[in-house]
Formats: sequence, C-alpha cells, structure tokens
Amino acid sequence: MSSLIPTTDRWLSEARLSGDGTLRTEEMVLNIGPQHPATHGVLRVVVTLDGEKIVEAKPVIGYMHRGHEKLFEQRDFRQITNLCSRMDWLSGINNEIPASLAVERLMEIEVPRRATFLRVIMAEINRILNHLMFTGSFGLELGATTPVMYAFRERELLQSAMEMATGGRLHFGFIRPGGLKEDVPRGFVDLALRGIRQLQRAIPDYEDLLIGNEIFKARTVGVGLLDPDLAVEYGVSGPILRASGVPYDVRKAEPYLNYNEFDFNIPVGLHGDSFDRYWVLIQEMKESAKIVEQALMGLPSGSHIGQVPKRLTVPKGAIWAKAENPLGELGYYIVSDGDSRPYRMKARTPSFSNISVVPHMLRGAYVPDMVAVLGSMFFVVGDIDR
Amino acid sequence: MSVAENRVDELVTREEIKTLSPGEAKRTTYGIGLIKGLGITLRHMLKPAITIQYPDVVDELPARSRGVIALKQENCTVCMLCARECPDWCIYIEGHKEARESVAGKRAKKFNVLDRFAIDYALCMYCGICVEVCPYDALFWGQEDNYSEHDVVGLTHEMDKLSQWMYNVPPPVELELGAMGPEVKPLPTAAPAKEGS
Amino acid sequence: MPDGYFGSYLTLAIYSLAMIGLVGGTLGLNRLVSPKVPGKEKMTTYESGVDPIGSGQSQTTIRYYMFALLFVIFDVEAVFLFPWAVVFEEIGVFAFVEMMIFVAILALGLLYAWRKKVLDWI
Amino acid sequence: MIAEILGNGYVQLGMKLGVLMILLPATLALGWVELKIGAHMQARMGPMYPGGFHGWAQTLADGIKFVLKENIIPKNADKSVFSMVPYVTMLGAALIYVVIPAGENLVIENLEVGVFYVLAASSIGVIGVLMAGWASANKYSMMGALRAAAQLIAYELPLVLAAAAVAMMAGSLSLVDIVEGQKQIVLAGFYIPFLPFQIIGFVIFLIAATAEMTRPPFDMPVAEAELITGAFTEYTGIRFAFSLFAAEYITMIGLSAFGATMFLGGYAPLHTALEFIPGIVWLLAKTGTILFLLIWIRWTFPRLREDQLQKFAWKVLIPLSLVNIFITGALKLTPWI
Amino acid sequence: MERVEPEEFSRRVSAKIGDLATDVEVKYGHVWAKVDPARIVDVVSALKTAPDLACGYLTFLAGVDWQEEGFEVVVTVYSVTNENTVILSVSLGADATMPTLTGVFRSAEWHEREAHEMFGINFDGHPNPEKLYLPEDFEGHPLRKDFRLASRVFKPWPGAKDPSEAAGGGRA
Repeated sequence: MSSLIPTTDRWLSEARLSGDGTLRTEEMVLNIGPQHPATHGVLRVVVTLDGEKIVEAKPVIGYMHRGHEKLFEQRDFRQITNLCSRMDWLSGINNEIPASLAVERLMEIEVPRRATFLRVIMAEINRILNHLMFTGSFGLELGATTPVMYAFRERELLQSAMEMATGGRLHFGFIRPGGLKEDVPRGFVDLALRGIRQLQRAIPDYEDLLIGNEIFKARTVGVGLLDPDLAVEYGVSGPILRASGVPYDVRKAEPYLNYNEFDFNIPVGLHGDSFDRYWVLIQEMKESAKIVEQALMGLPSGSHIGQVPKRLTVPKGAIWAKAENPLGELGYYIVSDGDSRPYRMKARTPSFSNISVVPHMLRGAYVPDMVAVLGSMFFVVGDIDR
Repeated sequence: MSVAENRVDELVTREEIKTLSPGEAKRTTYGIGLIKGLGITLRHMLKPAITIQYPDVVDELPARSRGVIALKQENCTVCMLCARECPDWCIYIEGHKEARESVAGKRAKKFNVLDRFAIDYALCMYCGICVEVCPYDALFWGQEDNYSEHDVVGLTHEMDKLSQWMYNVPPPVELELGAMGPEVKPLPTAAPAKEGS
Repeated sequence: MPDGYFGSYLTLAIYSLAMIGLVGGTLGLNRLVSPKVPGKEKMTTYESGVDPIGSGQSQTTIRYYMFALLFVIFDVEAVFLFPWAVVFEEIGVFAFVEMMIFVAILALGLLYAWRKKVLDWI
Repeated sequence: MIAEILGNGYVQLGMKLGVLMILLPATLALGWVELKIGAHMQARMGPMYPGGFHGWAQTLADGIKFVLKENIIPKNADKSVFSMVPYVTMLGAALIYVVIPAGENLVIENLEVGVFYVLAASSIGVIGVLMAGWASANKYSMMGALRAAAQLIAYELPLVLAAAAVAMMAGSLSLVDIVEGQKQIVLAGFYIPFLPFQIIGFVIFLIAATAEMTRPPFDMPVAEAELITGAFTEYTGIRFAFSLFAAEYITMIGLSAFGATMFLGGYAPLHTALEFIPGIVWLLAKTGTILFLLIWIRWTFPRLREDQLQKFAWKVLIPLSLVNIFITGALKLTPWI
Repeated sequence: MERVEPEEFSRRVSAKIGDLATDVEVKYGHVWAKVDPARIVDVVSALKTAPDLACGYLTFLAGVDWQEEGFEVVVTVYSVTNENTVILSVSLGADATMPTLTGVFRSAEWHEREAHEMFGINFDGHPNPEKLYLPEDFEGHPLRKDFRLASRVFKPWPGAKDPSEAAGGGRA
C-alpha cells in the first residue's frame, strides 16, 4: 500500500505540462510484432499512437530472411523447385510452377498435356488451401474463433489429396522442369473431387458466419480502404488488388499452363475495403473449385513429364516468368550462363509488394482496425522476406 | 492513363474476363445474419466431432508420404549419386574398395563396400531427390514419423538406424487411370515397372 | 447472529473477508509451492518480443470523456428512477406522467448530444 | 439438539458462507462446459484425457497448474497495486451472490436494495482491471484498461435501466420479492415470469451483461488479436487465473443467476405440479439456460470495436430501455393486469 | 482493357523511348530494352505517363552482379490496362550508381533498399537508404558473387569421391 501513493505522486510531479500549463498528451510508440498474434509470423509494425489512433505505422521486415536468392545460385533447377515451395509455405505448388515455366521456356521443353492439367489441378487446390487458411485466420483476428476450425475441416480432405499425390503437406516439391515428379496415384481424382464437393457444400456456411454477419460488416466495411491507383503504384497484386477494383489476374492477362481452356470468373471488389478483400477470397475459392472440377473431368491420358535431358543445362539468356500465386503475382527473373544452376535468380514475391503499401492504409486508423487491415492484407512472412 | 479512370465497369471490357462483384453482400440485414450464424454453430454442436484423438487413433498415411528415408544396405554401391544431388549436403557416405572373388579360382573383382551411410535429418529438407536419383533402389521413403531427439546432434542417423526403418516402407502405388509414365526416361527413376499401369 | 439493518451489512463484511481470505490462501499456497527463478528477461515488460520504447504509463488521449460526462448525468437519472420504480404503483398516474416528463427531458438531452455528433468517436 | 445447533445464528451464517466454497469448483465446472460446448460447435472434441471421462478434470488440472506456476511481477510494475488486483476482481465477482435467492429463505442476505446492490457490486471488477492496466506499466495493459473503463460507461446505463423496469414490475428492489412477484400470474398451472412482459428488457440485459463480463462479442478489453490479453498481459500463474478466468466465470454465473431471478422467475418452478423440486434446482436450470446462451454467442460471433459498442449503447440500447420503462409503466397502469 | 499484342506494344515503346533506349525487342512475350543509367528516370516516367503505354505498375527492381563487367539493374514495369511487360536492363558504371526511381514509383523505395544492401548499388537521391532485411551492423553485400555462402565454405562437399574434389566447397 505504501508505494501506491508515492508512485502516483511521482507521476504527478513529473506530469508533463505544455506551455500553457495544461496536461499534454503524448504519442505512444508501440511495437506490434514480431511476437504478436495479429502479425501471424514475425512481421513487426512500429506504430505511433495518439490514444488508439495510429499516427504513423512503419513495417519492419527481415526477421525471416533466409537468403533464398543466394541459395538459388548454389542449386540446380531440380533442387530449386524444392526450395521455391519454402518461400510462401502456404502455396508450395504455386511457387514451383513459375520456376519450372522459366526453365521450360529457356530450354524449349514441351510439357505433356496431362502434366499441364495436373499442374492446374494442384495449383488450384493449393490456392483453395491457401484461401481457406486466410479466410479462417481473418475471422480469428476479428475474434470469431469458429470459421478457422471449419476451414481446417475443409482443408483436410484436399490436403490429403495433395499428400496422396506428392507425399507432402506443405512443401510438395512435385513440379519438375518439363512436367511432374511422378504421376498421381490411383484414387487421386476421386479424393480431390470429394474434397471439392465438400468445400462447395461448406462455403454457404462461411458466407453466413462472416460475410452475412452484421458485426463482421461493422468491423470491415469501409475499413482499410486501398485506392486502386495507390495499389497499382505499389505493385500490389492478387486478391488484394482485385478487391480494389482492378481485374488483374495473370491467369487471364498472360495465360500460362492451359488456363485459357477453363471457364472461370474474376471476382472484383467495389471499394477495396477489408470486407471486399475477404469477399474476393471466398469467391475465388468457388472459382478455383470450378477450375479443379473442369480439369479433373477433362484429365487426358499421357505422360507426366516431357523429354527432359538428364542434366538440365539451361542455355544462356535471361527470362521473366510469372504466375498467379494465391496471394498475387509471383515471378522469377532468371539469368542463366549456360550452367545447370542459375547465375542469378530474383524472386518477385507478392507479399513483399502487398505489405509495402500498409503504412498508407494504417495512417489514421484505430488499433482494432489495424488488426482488420493486417488480417485482410493476406501475407505470409516467408513470402515477404524470402 | 491512370487506373482510377478505369473503374470496374469500364475496365471489364475484355471478352474473357467475367467479373463478379460484392454489391448485394454489403446490404444491411438487421440481425438476420446473426441468427443464421447461431444456427450454424448449433447445428455443428449437435453433430459428432470430425477430429480424431491423435495418439489413440492414428490416421493412415498415404503410401507416398515422406516420413523418413530408409536404406536398403545391400543395394547400395557407394556410387555417391545421392550425396551429390542432395541440395543440403546432408548425406554422408564412406566406403572402400575390396577385392572379392566372384567364382572360386577366377579373376578377383573389385567391389565398393559401404562403411558409413548417415543422413543429418536436421538439415534434410525432405525433397526426396536422393530417393529419386538412386539407380540401384537402395533408398526408400519409410512411414516412420516419430524420431524426434533432445539434441540436434542426435538427428544424424547412421546406417543401422536407416536400415531398421526399412520395415515400414510401403509398396509402390498404382497410378491413376491414363498415366503413361515419362515420355523418354529423363531421370533415373526408381521403379520402371510402373509404366503403363 | 448479526441482524437488523446494519446486521445484514455485517454479513456482507464477513462474506467479503472470507472471500479475500480464500484468494489470499490460494496465493499463499502458490507462494509455498511455486518455483522462484527470477531472470532479467522475465522481469521486462512485454512488448511483442522487443524492448519497449517509452513507458506504458504515459499521458494519452482518452476519447471517451464526452461519453463519461453523459454517463454521469444519466447515471444520476437512474438513481432517481429506482425509488420511483418501487413506489410508483402506489402513487399512480401522476407519478408516471411526472417521471415520463423527467425522462423525456433527459432523452432530449441525449438527442441534442446525438445531433451535435458527440456520440461519434473523435 | 441438532435443531438447536442449526438454529444458532452463527452456524447459519457459516452455512451461508459455504457458498464461497462452491464458487471455485463452479468456475472449474463452467470452464469445462464452455470448453466442451465450444469444441463441439467447432466440430472438435475438446479435452478428452484429464480425469478419464471426456476430460472432466481439464480445468481442475489447469487450476493446479496455475497454482504451481511461478509468479512474475515485471520490474517496472507498481508492485503493491499489481498484487492487489486479484483480490479486487474476485471480490467484485463474488459479491453478487450475497443477494441471489435460491429459495424464499435460502439467501445469504435478503438486502432491501438487492437489485441496486448487484449493479453496484458488479462494477467493482472494473476497478481491478484499471488497477491492473496502470500498475503493469505496459502499453497493451493500459489500452486494455482504458477500454474496460469505456465499456463500463457503455453497458452500465442499459443494465440499470433494464433492471429499473423489472423493479417497477415487482414494486420492490429485493430479489426475493421480485421472484415472489413472478409467482403472481398463474396460467393453466404455469407460473408466468416477467420475461414475456420484459422481452425488450431481457435482450438489453443480455447484451449489457455480456459487455460487463467482457465476453465476445464485447471482449475488446482483452482482445487477444489486438492487445494480447489487455490489462492482464503481464499477469502470470495464479494471479492471472484469478484476475481473468476465475473472475470472468464467477461474474458470468452471478450475472446469469441475477438475470434468471429477474426475468425467468428465479427459484420459482415452471408449473405448480413441479413444486416438489427444490428451488435451487430451478434456479440452476434457469441460470444454465442463460449461460448456454452466452457460450453459444461467444463461439459464433466476431468482436465489435469499442466505439461501435459505445454508439450501439447510446443510440440503440439507452433509447430502447427508456421506451421499455415507458411501456412497463403503461402496462402497470392498465387495470386488467 | 484490351490485351495489346507484344509486337504492337513493342512498336509503341520504340516510338516513345526509341531515342533513349537501345535493343528494343520482344522475347518470350515481353518487351526488353537496354537503357543508360543517366536516362532511366526519363524512360520509366515516359513509360508510366504515356497514355498508350500506361506502365504504371512496377513489378520489380533487381540487381545482377556481372563481376568484371560491373552491375546491372533490371527494372520491370507492367501495364495493367495494356497487359504488357517492359523489362529494362541498366548497366551501371564502375561506381555502381544510378539515380533513384522513387520519384516515379513510390514502391521503388523498398526494392532499391534491397538492391542497395544486397549488391551495394547506390541509388542517388534515395529518401531512406537504410537496410531493409539485414541488421544495421551487417557488413558485406550478400548477393555479390564474391560473397561466399558460409555453409558451403565451412563444410566439405559430402559427395566427393576423393578429398581433392571437396576442396573449395566442391561445386559451389
């Protein structure tokens, strides 16, 4: 008890007064992260607060920098595809595809049709897995603990389909320059189809649990507005850019694999707020499910890998190959000097650009809104830092 | 031309881009959404749980699952291919040459004899390239997944341990309908018998 | 047995003391059985795993002070309401009308604050 | 002889204080029920091991673990205030039980101003939260404490006004009288509680009480995704368990029992034919219903923002509760009821 | 938003920046060009502001270490409305310096900071030339070719058949 009064006294005697003798409020510098639930990972945002209002926000990255670009230079292209899946660990297959595309284009390898179909199936299943993760975790950040559990239930079946084919649950390492590591085992098509059907049955539940929920709307509509001009200037891509009203999707803009053969839509938001971003994610799952269904139905017979030389020596030259990662545009700029390893390999990851715009979105927001904004910016720390 | 001038309605002129937009979803619904949500959780409460109680009930692993790399010691010829192809340099192989008489009285042949085969599982990234490249079917994926250690050093497992893990290597899986194997044998894959199944 | 008007509050006091004793007892038990391994890292203030900048006890804007003012006014109203609520049946329509006028004046005040946008977060 | 001992005032007092002994076990039981219901709403199983049958001893094991944990007070904290917090929050939570009747005479003290007392006692906990927030010298704690204080402003008035309407119905502030008042109307043998007349009041009470308990969707002061654990971020071990978990669950049971008494008829049986079942069973059943409602809401909804709760309280709940008082008054003055 | 054929887009690019850039060509469906460091800001702003190009999207900016031949900076811009990519290659002189692009693209800030710490390339006029990923006291530029990957230096190559092969980290 004794120290109670002196402490308060000390505080009062030190009370910081402004020139006219009134009590002055101070700006508080608060670290959100690296160990904070809202940054799911080791992102750090240094925010300057006035009460609960954010005056200034500065993301600090690099806590998970693993030097991927240096490691790429020490590995041959088959090893690289296994390394790529570790950048954005929620979408392994999608990370591997553009790396293989680059090599195939440089070496002029023709990929068999069956391999292309299987790549599309796996890429889209992976996209669904990624989106399920983020739809769930966004609810979690807003205090709804249930959607994430349902999301993991739907993930499980698709995840086991992927595991059955590749043997991995996160780092699939299944794409090889020229095709796939091996063909999928019997029963894969059935299992994948079952997973897709279960997802399609469950999506209305997600929509009722969050999209239709009044509290969710109160928390997200009009929160974290991202202007399309600003988004484009910062190189934002993927669902976040589309939520701002720009229908840029690599699958449509510069079709790779055989995406131009499938019928699917591009969900586009109206205002670029957190609600639109979440909504886009849910709609994209539906569209991906449609693609997977079409691809599974039309899966041709054939080989899983094209004619690939035993030693992958890539001719001299430079190439830029990109693909639509679940989080945005992922591309590799590869410079080859004629060796089996790249001379330089730059990975352009979506989360890096997407997070660079966050300071603009947080200025003037409140601390609870920061959670809604960060949760709807859908980033993977490994994808930012590489 | 800035993007702002090209808002959704104008941007979407291209034939193959069909867009969806969240107009309807944003309407206020005066509590109906809350009640629907309550209905969903109540419905789930009345249904049985979908999870399993892990150590008591163990889910079956698919045949391809990458648990641990097992070594079939007799098949290894100390060719070093796996150690060379490993992206992490985590396979340690030692061997020596030995002259052995193949048939009594005939010319002595030199054989490679394996002295040490160790994998540092702390470094291993479970990519499976070593299993893929082994030309003599000496490496396999086993389904063991309980081999944690108290120290990083303990994760380097030697030959005898790797050989023990051969006990639960599943047989190769049957391929999905329509699979025709590789076009031309591009990489030394493990089981050529898979073709055409 | 404590009885009478103050007696019932004596029970309350005994009850409170017993409660404090319960909490204190458990804390005392904890003191006996828990390990004590103080460390420098342990004793620092938590701020997402990095060293805090400045103190947590700083002078910050409280944006609810307008609500607080309104609250004081309405809480007084509520205090008046309770005695009225208990006896209102005996006094009848007159009390009802009178109280409704009182409530209406306060409601007008609320409406005024609403129109003045006091009820929005500054 | 036995009757003489039981008649002794001090023995009676001792027996009444026995309520305290069931508070902590009740907390553990409710904690387990919440874990299980929450788990099944999420298609999970919840705890399955401790104790054998469906992990019934999970919360007990948690409690023992908390007792065995080291207590850490950060270097910058105001130590005396910091360590006083569990007493204040627990006291605020436990004081409610004094006036909740489990039968006509089965009550610790039937205070004349019972309703008023409950409302006053339930606000004590906020002082504890403020103390914790200030004493921790942690930014998250400070923000959490300020939010808790702001929340008090938002829910206190609707809660008081909803209670005032019930007091009008019963014409008394004593909780025993309020329950007896709900035994007046009997329709085909069924006792009709205040609920049908006070449906608005009940909804307001439920919302305000949830805010008071800082449970989702109104758990902004401890929002883990924003403020780690709000005011209790720096608390560890048994102090954490008392300040946060025990206080929350004891308040939850207390306020639910209060709500059951005010709106659902408390210890009064449903039907005249069921009079043989003791009042305490009825009280527990009705309290349980409200508790389930609270748990159900918690596992379904996301959380609001502090200013949205303020706006909701001032623009919707308070006008609505004033209207409710008007309706109640009009209802009481109409001669046919 | 009509997809413009890369060849047509390349003609437009040539018409706009033909006198500022060399070797404008179409490779793998993208437009490639070589630009002098002194002209890069003009080229990029021309690509961004020209209404028929509208390359308002900075995809990435990366350095390449060509050892004796110095550094190269690759700037890739994209046009969301025309759906075409322009990849600009900038060969830097001995001082490894080029003007900053932050005046044209605000997003260039992070990319340039990365290139600065990884290659030691200087960007004249950069508003905030701090390290992005690495700790402030880190020395060296990790993505330069003369910066050896530590794990491949300290550890002998286990794939070597005889000790001579393992010397110097085997294949690395």
